Amino acid sequence: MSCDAMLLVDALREPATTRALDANDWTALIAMARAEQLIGTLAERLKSESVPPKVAEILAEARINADYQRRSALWEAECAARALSDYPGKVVLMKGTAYVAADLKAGEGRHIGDLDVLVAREDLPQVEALLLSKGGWEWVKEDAYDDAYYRDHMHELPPLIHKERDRMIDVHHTILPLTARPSPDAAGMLANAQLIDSNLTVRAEPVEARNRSESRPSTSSARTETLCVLSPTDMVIHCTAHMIADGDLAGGLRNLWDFHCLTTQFAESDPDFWPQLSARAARHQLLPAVQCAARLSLRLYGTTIPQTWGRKKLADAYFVRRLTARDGWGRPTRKVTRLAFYIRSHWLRMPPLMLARHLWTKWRKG
Amino acid sequence: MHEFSAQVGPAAFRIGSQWRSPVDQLAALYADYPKPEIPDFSVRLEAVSMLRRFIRPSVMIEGDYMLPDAAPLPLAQALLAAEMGMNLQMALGWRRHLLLHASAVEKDGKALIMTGASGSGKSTLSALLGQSGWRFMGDEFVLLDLESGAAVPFPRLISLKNEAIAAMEAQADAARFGPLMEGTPKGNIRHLMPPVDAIARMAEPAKPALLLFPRYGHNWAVRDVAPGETFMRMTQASTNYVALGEAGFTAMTRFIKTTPARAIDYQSGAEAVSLAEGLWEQLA
Amino acid sequence: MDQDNTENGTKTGADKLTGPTSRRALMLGAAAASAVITVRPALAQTAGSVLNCQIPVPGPHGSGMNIAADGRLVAPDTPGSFTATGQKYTGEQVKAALRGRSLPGTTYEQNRAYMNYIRRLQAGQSGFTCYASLQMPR
Amino acid sequence: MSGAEPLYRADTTDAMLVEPLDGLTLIYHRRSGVTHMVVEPVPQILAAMGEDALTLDQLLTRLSKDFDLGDAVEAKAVLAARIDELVDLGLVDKLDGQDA
Repeated sequence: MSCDAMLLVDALREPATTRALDANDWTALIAMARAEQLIGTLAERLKSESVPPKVAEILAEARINADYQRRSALWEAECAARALSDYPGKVVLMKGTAYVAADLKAGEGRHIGDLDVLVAREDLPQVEALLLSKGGWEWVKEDAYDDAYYRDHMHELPPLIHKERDRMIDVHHTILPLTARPSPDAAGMLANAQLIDSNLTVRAEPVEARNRSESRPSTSSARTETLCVLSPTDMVIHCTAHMIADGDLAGGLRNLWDFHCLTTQFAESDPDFWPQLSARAARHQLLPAVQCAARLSLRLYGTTIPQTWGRKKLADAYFVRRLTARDGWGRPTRKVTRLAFYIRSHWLRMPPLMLARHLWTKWRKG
Repeated sequence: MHEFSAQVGPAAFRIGSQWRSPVDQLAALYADYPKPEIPDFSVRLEAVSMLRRFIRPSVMIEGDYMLPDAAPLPLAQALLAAEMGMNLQMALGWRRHLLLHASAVEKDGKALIMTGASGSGKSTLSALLGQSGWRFMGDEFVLLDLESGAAVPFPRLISLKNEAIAAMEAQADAARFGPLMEGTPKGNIRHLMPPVDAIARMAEPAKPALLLFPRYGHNWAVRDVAPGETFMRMTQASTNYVALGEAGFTAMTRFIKTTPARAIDYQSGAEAVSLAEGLWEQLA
Repeated sequence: MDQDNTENGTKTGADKLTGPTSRRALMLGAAAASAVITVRPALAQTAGSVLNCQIPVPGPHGSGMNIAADGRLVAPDTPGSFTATGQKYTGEQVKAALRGRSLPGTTYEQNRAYMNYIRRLQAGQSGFTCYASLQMPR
Repeated sequence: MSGAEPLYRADTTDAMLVEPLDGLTLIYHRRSGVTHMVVEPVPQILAAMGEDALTLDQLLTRLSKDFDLGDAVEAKAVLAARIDELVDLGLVDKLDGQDA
């Protein structure tokens, strides 16, 4: 039995590697894939592989569940669109919901949790008010500290939950905490965001802020096609920011799989994709992060990346150790590595004094 | 990690435990069940902390699918923890059938399905009927085939609570009982192995023929249940109805439309058995 | 068009060629009474949201009427029936009553009649949504 | 746009599975994956709407061909409430009105 999640990485990269697996390997692979929330993705990848009957049943089940998540995510987006139909600015879907709404490969079988949207920072109060009054969302928690913390330092509103549907929405105004050292150009991302029904093109043409009452498609009033997604380069940059420059790499294998699928698909449709990604990432102060993600994606998933980006860095090995820290029971392993990345994630988010204050307040509240 | 695995109906589980004793208990109680090659679900019984593995050991339930805020149980109740862990995998992860939180017994290829709140007696009733001429199909979940609508058995260990323990001790073979666990969050619990025949025939489905909503502790009564109420109650008794989408809707409406439903109130197990058998004669 | 056909309204209502004389009255209900119950995922239904609702006995559709032992609404002078004032019971009280406790302030027989009334609630009647939400198995 | 009345249009018929069940009607809405249990007059409203975009008054006229709606003012108020409910659930779309 393999001792870490390279088993899962191999199966995703090259489905044919699963032909050599015995019953114990399969058991481990399934437990890992569930723990990393990649079981639906694995099911899509192994669709045309011949697998043991029991595995076929498990993967078919994972597809049913992925369908359910996809349906719920799109519906949630549509409900948000309806609540925000009087808001004239762009509402940009992000992460999993965006991938399925735009019908991208990264969305196939993907686990989708909360709804994430991006809006202009100055419009947050208006968007918040519409979601609360028209949409039926409410605050998850009434807590002055957390509230003030979110509003002052984070890149999103405190989370809202829908009264009836029990689903959360995160409204972002940029892609990283305001305290983080890189400052991505959120206004630029919004400007380049594209309507979902326009085919995603790398050379994003800015879409005019729509006058919703006139440009709305005649077949429906508030379907997901009135929503936007980020331009291809920005979508990849957001995926990276989320993974490398912000998080503690929890869910890292899934985020890296998103990176792999997005870059591969976009580069196939536009040979200039990588240079544009490079330029765009530099503008958002995230080029080192994007290059790091690309190297990891090459190393784990065999992504084709520009040759000049592929030079190994010493730190990459630590990222790989962290990304694959999972045993055959789906348990997290490598506690020290995990802790190091956890501290790193807080370090990246906040200046040291604020980090100390944050941890102190959290600790006091127990 | 000590390991154990068993197949219950269509679902196979493996259980990993940091202690040996729960695995030994499980192995004894699941002796009649087949061993799977590849399990559908993994459940882990883990110490709350390194220290708590030895001092006042406390069992955390972990697994492929989990709910937040699960409370740990003392090691003496590890068997219950394992059962809860397996139930949770089914409730949260199973998508191959429409899953009903219900008990069931079979006769002549037809299934009597019983559902109700905790304490309604649906589990005890299925165990009692399983000792008196019916084939026991399961006391916790009934799985409806999405294509055919047939009820597929899930005959896991019968989980007897409080007064039901003595009632069944009077009826079943003493060798088929697990240890008595006192003072669990659900009161006293003792597991009972289903009859050998129930386990041997666990791949054999049955056509749903009668749905009962039993309620323990009330005067003898039988009430009609309107299909609308039945529908609402069954959707709330199914943890995967919504996730199954259209297939779930089709299976559920077919089940409601073709299966007569009654609510029954009863004061004793014997009363409930005769009520159920009377309605079966009349309706099934 | 006869009354028995009403449930097929979705499929046939618009196609029926019915003259003004045979038009039946459409049961419109009150503007404030919801005509829709939506099925929620069983696990997402937290105890908190379940226990905050209330059920009036009887609802506005039965005000001034008595409740028979089997829960039907009957004329106030019906023998063996119980008066009811539209008293509201919380989801928690009804849930306890479903488990065998009595609704607060009721006699044994009265409690059974009231509970039978609640069980008979139909979609669109005040309290039905609350009652439906109590049907969670655990 | 001042005098424009909103138009309503039900989701297409193949977007829903409809199952009458003893006086109630179950509706499975494919796009949302949500099941609704509805009572009269909801199924009748959806049937009358068909796939057309209608104002409230047009809907009222269609319904009154098949049904006795009683007091017209009261009927319109109830209908408006039901339609709002269906819009909230996503079974009916509210379209911007057109100046006729």
